[in-house]
Amino acid sequence: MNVEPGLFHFLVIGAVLFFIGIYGFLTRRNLITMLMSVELILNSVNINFIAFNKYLWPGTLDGSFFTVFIIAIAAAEAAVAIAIIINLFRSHQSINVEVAEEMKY
Amino acid sequence: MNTTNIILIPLLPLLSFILLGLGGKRLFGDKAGWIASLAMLISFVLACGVAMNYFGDHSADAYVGKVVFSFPWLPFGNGLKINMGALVDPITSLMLFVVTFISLMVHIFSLAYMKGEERFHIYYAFLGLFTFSMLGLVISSNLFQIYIFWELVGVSSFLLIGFYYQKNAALAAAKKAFIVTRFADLGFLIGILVLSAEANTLDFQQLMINLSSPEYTSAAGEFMGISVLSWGLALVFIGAAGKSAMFPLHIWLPDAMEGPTPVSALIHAATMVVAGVFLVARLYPLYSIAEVGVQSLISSIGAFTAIFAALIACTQTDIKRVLAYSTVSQIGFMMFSLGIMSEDHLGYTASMFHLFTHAIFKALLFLAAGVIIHYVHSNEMQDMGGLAKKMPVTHIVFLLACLAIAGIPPFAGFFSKEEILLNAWNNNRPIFFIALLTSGLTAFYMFRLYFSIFWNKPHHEQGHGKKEGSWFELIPLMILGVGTVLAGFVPFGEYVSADGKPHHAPIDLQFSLGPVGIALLGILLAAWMYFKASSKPEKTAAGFGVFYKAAKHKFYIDEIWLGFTKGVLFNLIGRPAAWFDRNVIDTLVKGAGSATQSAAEGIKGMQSGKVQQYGLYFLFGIIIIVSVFLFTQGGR
Amino acid sequence: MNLLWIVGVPLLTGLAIVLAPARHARMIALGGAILQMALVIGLYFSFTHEREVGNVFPLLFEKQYQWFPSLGFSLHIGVDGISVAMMMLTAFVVVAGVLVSWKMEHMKKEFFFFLTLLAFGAYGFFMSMDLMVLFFFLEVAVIPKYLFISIWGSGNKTYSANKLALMLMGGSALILVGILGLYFSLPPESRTFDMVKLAETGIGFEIQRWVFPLVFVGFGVFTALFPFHTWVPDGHSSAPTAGSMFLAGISMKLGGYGCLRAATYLMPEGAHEYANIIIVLASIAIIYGAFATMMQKDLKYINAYSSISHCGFVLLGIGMLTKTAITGAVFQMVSHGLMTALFFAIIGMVYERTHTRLVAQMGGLLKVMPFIISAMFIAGFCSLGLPGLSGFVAEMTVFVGSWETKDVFHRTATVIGAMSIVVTAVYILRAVGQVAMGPLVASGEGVDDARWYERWSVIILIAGILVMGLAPFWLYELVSPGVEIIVNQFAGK
Amino acid sequence: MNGSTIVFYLLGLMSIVSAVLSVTSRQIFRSAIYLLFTLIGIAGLYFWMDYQFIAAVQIVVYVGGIAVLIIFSIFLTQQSGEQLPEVPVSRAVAGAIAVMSGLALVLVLMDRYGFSGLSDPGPAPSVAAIGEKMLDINGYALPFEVVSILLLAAMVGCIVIAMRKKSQV
Repeated sequence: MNVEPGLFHFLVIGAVLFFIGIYGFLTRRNLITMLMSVELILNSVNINFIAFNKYLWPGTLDGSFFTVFIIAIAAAEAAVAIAIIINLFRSHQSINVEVAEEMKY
Repeated sequence: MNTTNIILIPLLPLLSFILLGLGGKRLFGDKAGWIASLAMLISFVLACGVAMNYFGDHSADAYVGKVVFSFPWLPFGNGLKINMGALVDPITSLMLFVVTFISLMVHIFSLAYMKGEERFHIYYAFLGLFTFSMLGLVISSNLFQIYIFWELVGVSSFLLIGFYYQKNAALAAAKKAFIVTRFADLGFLIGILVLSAEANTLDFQQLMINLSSPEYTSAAGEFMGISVLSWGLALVFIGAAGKSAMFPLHIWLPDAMEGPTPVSALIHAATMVVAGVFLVARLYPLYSIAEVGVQSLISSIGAFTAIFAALIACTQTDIKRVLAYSTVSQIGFMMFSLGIMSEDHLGYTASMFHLFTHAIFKALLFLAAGVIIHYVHSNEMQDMGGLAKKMPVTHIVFLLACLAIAGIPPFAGFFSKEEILLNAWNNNRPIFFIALLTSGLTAFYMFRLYFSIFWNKPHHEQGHGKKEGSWFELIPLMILGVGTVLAGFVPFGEYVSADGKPHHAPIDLQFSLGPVGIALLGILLAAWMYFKASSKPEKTAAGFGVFYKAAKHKFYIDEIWLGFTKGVLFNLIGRPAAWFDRNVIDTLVKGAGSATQSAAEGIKGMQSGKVQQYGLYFLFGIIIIVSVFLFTQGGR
Repeated sequence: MNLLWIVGVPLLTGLAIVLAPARHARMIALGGAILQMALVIGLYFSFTHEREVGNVFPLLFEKQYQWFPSLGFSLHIGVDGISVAMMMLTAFVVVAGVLVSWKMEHMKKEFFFFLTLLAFGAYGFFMSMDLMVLFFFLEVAVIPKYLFISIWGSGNKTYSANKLALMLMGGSALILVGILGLYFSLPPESRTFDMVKLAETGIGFEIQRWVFPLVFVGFGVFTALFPFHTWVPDGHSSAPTAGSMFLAGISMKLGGYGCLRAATYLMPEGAHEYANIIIVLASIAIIYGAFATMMQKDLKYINAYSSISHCGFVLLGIGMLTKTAITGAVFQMVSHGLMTALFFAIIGMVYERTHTRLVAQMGGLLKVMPFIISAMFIAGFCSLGLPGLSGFVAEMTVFVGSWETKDVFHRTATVIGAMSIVVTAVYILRAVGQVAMGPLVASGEGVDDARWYERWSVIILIAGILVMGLAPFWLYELVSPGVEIIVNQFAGK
Repeated sequence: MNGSTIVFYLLGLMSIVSAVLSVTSRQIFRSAIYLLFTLIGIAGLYFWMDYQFIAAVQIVVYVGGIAVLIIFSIFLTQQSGEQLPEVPVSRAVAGAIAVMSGLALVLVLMDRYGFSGLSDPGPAPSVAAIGEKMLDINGYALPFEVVSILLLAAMVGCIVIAMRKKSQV
């Protein structure tokens, strides 16, 4: 295995971060920590985009743009999510997802 | 031969059944009995006409059976069909006369005897149904037709035994009678199936031609080493044995005495119970070519039943039961006589003759017993005694009938019994001796009955100046009494024989000495024991010890049957079947249901509504699907 | 005569019941039922008339309407003698059922509507000549039963309703799988649901081999094929009186008819292949049902278990594959339908008066309700095969037909079947005797006899039983050409 | 092994370790701080790749915006210092198994595919190029505007959602 950092290494980091995010998303019950896990997932995707852009299509800009857009959307998503979380906290005095189950049945 | 007359004979009682059954009380009120009796009278006259017409026709060398009328009632697809028809031959004519005659007597007798019953009209309706069925049975031209009417007489017997429906005993007796005969009918039915499949027809005449043809006998199949024909006949005989109360299927007849006494006279003495004998006689040509085993089955069962029932009759105290066992015993005589086949077919004539005479004197005995029971309001012998002076008419006719059944000349029973014994003497000595012994026993128990009722102790308890009975009761008794005296002189062999040719039955006075002697011995013994009240009967009974006790309890046959039905049918088969159904099969079904349910319970948790859990499943799902693709076709 | 009238009348009746005020529901239902009966009797006469003038075509009054051409099925209707016989049975039971329910108070509009819907399903079933349409009508006739039991039932009704619905639906599922499997196993150019065409072209043995058991068992569930019979006792005992009458009188016959028409007629070789299994199961059902009946204490259970036993004769007849036996099976369907409907009607009447169905708590009722109990005797005698009533004719035809095949296996089965007549006598007399005779029980004091509607209901059914029992030849003439067509399928192969 | 390589590994390790801590820590505040480190590490990786603009955006938006937003919302909804409930073992194990197998699968896939980019990629795009392309009518002008609208919508949405309703007062 090549120790010189290359595309493969970035992809590995991206994959690891992605699955760490998934793990957090699956195991946490707190909405804020879940949101943080989602941010991790998004970041891992960004790493992949940038790495592909750099190592496979160096002359183009598309990877960068996707990353920018993802970051923008992530920001929007985080804002909306936090608004929802705060609203939920107001009505349930908790941000545990399992507390909000009125629509389950 | 007038076809309409023959059809009318059974139809008139049927008409009376329908009329009385549907609108009896409202339409006719107390006149119901008269309507039925009128219908019966016309039937009787027609039957006499048919018999005279038939026997009066000497043009042919022999009496041949004629199917005077027949129409297909139920065709089966395979060429077999049930025809409803009328076959007239000597025994049909005989039976038509006997049934209509006895039935008429019973109808008239019941006018007084059953008067005031709440269900008077229903009683007559049922009598009509019975008479119709019995007449239909005797004129049947088709094996299945006989089965149909066979069942119908069974059901009318059920209805009449259970006439006093609020008595539990009547219900039990009615059920027992029906079920026991039904059990035997199973044999009959299977026998019919066997015979019909062999002969490819159900009509008697064709059946006999087909099954006795050389082509058939050479190609006949076997089952378990016995020819199929013999199987069929043996099975049919089971049916006959059930209806005619042969051992061990006799248990229903004594209980059937729960019915009104005239019914016992009609059904359980004179007509229905001899249907089995009639059936065997009807198929006599086949039985005579069947294997010897079948014949000896018939004769040995008949003979055993005769002596067995006679022994029980000696110990019973209920007069109707004594008469019932006596009936069983006498039918045993008819049966074994049919079973002892010989070249001259004397047994056939003798059996039919005995059937004829027995019907008359046994009906007389029952009707007389009915009068006595009404007089003393009890069935038990010890409540009677000294009635000779109070009931002169009954006394005389009863005596006549007892003499007849005991076989004392010149009364009816003598002639017929003599022929039976002669046939046995000629062809089967062991049975002859059994029959001889039975004759003695018959004389003994009948006179035991006679002396206990009419002499023994003086009658003083009640009913001074009470009437013996209404004329409606006494006139039939007298007519039957006359019949008892005269019936024996009918030259029976001239008319009824196995091959239709006149048959001259010899009366051998020397031979008669034995039977008559032993009968007289029985009478004397009975007189010695019962003419005066004494302790002799008890002492004798004690002398016989266990044997007496066994006979008194009818040799425990009822208990054995009860044990069989309760123990085997109910507890060993029925209960496990019901249990099995509710607990095994249903559990399987419910198990299928609850398995589904628990599977649903199990996977219900997956639909938790928790996104994270779904995410987990989603992830696993993706992983599995991708791996499947990857490792199955990912090699490319 | 247009057969659509016969399905149309119940449909219109149902519509009228829905639209009219509830207090008129029973009148409309009765009128509709009587009209149906008149139509069906008219059908019988025009059918025999056609036959008399020499129309030997197997199906009469045949009509074919496009329904779902893209899916390959069409409303193909027509009748042969068997259908006419079954439709007459339906007509009798429907009229009797409406009359028996005359005093129904709870949700009567819905009750009579579903009653009429059932009739619609049954008539449609008996005249369809297309497998899919047959299946459609079968389902129409099944679903109201669930509602009958769960709304108007008694006792453990939810359980019974679920059990009945699930088991019958299970049967239906098998049938549907069988039908579809059959359809798609055929070569594309000859794919059809039309039974007449299927019978003409024939179905390959390999297909028959696996489709036959599916279809037969599917219909067998309806007609209490052992061991799929356990819905019968629970369903019948929980259903309201008219529901039990329909269930036993008509639905169980749907199964028998289906076994005959959709299974045996279309797949003769399959039938040959599995005949012995059918015979074994039928013999078990006959004798085992009879013995199980003997131990029952509840009148409805007694009749339900005896239905298992009696329907065994239908299957035995079909399994024997001879013309006589199959004729007997059809006879038994008609006979059992009438008899068991009568029995259930009477049980309902007795229950209404004494408020018990336990045999042990009844006695001597003949004194207080002579009409009802006499009818009960007739039903009982019919059940135990008394000549002159329909049961005898049917059973004897089955026996004679079964005996035809000359080997030990078939004959043993026949003897086992015949043995049940004794057991039947035992349980019928025990039950009926106990109810009718003996000292009068306290609960029977002062009750009245049948009212006019009950009388007519009973009379109509008894009339059917008597006509069939006294003059079986006309039914034979009606049914036997139809049976012959089925049997010719075997002969042709 | 030169300095650049060491930096890369350090940055990667920092991102991964703090990411792991972030999803496992039971102190929600610490969790957020670890997330911050991960985001900074990722920004470092962008720098390492010469993508200064992206790295800058990462720091500005994520580190400066989202992380702060998250921390604020923690303050709003949680008494700080309160421990999160422990994750049940079964859930943790199930999650771990799923994640591990998923990761293994992805790694296997990547290994099979054998991603080998250019060993010497060209120079990273300049910020000017990005800006031109972004506003080029044939480039990303439309997505850019769409994203703007999305952001606006999100902003309005946030206000509406988070606003106290009168009835709730």
